[in-house]
Amino acid sequence: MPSAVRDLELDLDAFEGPFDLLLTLVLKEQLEPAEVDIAAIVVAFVEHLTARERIDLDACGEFLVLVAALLEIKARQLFPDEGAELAELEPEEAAEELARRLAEYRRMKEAAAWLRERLVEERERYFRLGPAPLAPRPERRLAPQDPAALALALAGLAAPPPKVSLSHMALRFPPVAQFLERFRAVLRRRRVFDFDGEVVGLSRVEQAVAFLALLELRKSGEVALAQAAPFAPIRVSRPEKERMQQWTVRSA
Amino acid sequence: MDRPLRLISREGIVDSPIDALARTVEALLVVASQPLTLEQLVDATEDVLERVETALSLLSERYREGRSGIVLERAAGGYAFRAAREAAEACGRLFERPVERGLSQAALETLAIVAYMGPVSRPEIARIRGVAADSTVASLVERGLIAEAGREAGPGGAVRYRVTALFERVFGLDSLAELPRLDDLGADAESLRDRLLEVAGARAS
Amino acid sequence: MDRPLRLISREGIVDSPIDALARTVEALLVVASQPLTLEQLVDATEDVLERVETALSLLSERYREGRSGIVLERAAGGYAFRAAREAAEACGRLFERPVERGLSQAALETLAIVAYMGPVSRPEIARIRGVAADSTVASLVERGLIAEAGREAGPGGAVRYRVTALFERVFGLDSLAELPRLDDLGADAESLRDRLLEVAGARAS
Repeated sequence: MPSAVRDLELDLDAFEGPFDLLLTLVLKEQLEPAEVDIAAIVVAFVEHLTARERIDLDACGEFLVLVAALLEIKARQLFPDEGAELAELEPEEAAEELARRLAEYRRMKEAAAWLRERLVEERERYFRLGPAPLAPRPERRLAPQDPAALALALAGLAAPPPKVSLSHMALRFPPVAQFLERFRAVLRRRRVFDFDGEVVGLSRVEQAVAFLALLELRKSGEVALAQAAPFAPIRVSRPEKERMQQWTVRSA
Repeated sequence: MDRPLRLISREGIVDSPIDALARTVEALLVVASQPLTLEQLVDATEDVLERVETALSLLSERYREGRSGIVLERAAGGYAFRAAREAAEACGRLFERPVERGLSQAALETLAIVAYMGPVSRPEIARIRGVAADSTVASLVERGLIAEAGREAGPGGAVRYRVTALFERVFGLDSLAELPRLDDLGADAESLRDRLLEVAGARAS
Repeated sequence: MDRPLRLISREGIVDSPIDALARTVEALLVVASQPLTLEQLVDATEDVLERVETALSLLSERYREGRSGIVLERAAGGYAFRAAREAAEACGRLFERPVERGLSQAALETLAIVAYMGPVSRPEIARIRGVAADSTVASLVERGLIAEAGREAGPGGAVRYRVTALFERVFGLDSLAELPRLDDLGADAESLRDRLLEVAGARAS
């Protein structure tokens, strides 16, 4: 069945091809999520929808799950641990905060580049690390100390750290590779299986990733897919002659 | 008269008091394990600041590139001896560079953050870099490039770090004030902010 | 002609190959933290033994008592620079550290852990503090405030540490029983340990 989401053709700066391939490449860490213009994907999808006679609710749902996943990955890469904090800000404040942090990181990257150059310039400078061979060994003396400082130090170590919200970490992505292996293993045992039967009980996100793995296997010609009717179970079998799709990836 | 001769005491040449002081400063510098500040030199020699400065300028004339294998340099806010650059190859055959060898990109970014923003905690470093900083920080501490500098205020505060004198020395800095200013990148934040607001506005309309 | 001048390269004075070699040897000696053997010097300079020996004799003429604050010494089968005897007093003042008024946060926390929970190993200290303990423990051992006290049970068990008599003296304690009580943190070392490890776990997550 052609899917309005999977086959959504994209033409972005960093990528050209169908949406599902983009997701696959991101999950396999072959494409930097930071490079992906998500707003452009949304625009492409909305245009795609309006070109059709009726609203495909299934496609909308699938798209939402997948694009949310993509956003999550991108956000997590850019601002780990910060989702909850930013969510409490007004949009303008959040934009300002985001911009400030991006600029800060970029500055630190430039500073790191300067330090690297400096190391190269300074590599001809050798100096002694540590004490001279025949130098006297100094003795360090300490003034009388208050034992209460020890108790205070331990009390500090026993104080619970401030709470960090982990709510934004709720979405966890199992690696695509995990499902690739799983489906290959099933196909070694059986010639045909139902996709739905294999992913029953998994979360929406896990199902989405499993589905990406399936598409990946079809692309590489390792499986053949068939569906008797819309909404019927997807049958996965060992491959016959399958049409290889022509996709291109443009580097950023 | 050639200046270095003034440092040499022997029969026939008058050993001026400043030469004796310069010899003492030489001695201090050759046994010190870190650059010595002017103040430390004044204290150890029990002499006056101006005379110690004169002695140092005599020594930097004698111990300079091209003239001597030992070079007097300003580093980390003090004075120290190092090998002349012409001897770098020979030094490379005998000495490792355990401090800076194999510094990763992650390590350099972390160093930059600690140098510019220190004292700074591991969670803050992680927030800026976007990845956990634990192993990178541990490796920089082990190399002696950064060191603990207390904890953040409040209960359960995280350990904070600063760069060390060794960092300044390895990167050839007399002080952190010699790090390049990054102010000019402030304009960047402006334009990014405008772009984000534009996107937010487009979405709302 | 005065010998030291032969080491000085500048306009008007010919820089003989042996002078260049002597400068390289100088450089190697000023970087070394151990005496260097003749063999090491030959290897590093990639020169021949006789010439390195000649360079060394030039250097021992230049760097000798009464003439220079830096003295070339044959020691423990190798060559090394040391301070001239005339600078002994100044060196003594440099290395005689002023009495330190306080301890760093890292040292204080580590001492507290060892005092209340000792004997305790480095990995355990690191777990509780949430940062590597190597350099802090090494420095406390060097200062005589903590000492080794056996190993953890089992093969390859980590070295454990306890506080020393010097520690008790510095903190004005007749025995560890006089340490301030920590009633609200745990009744005994065991429950204290559990509490600290629990908090450390929460901090790390």
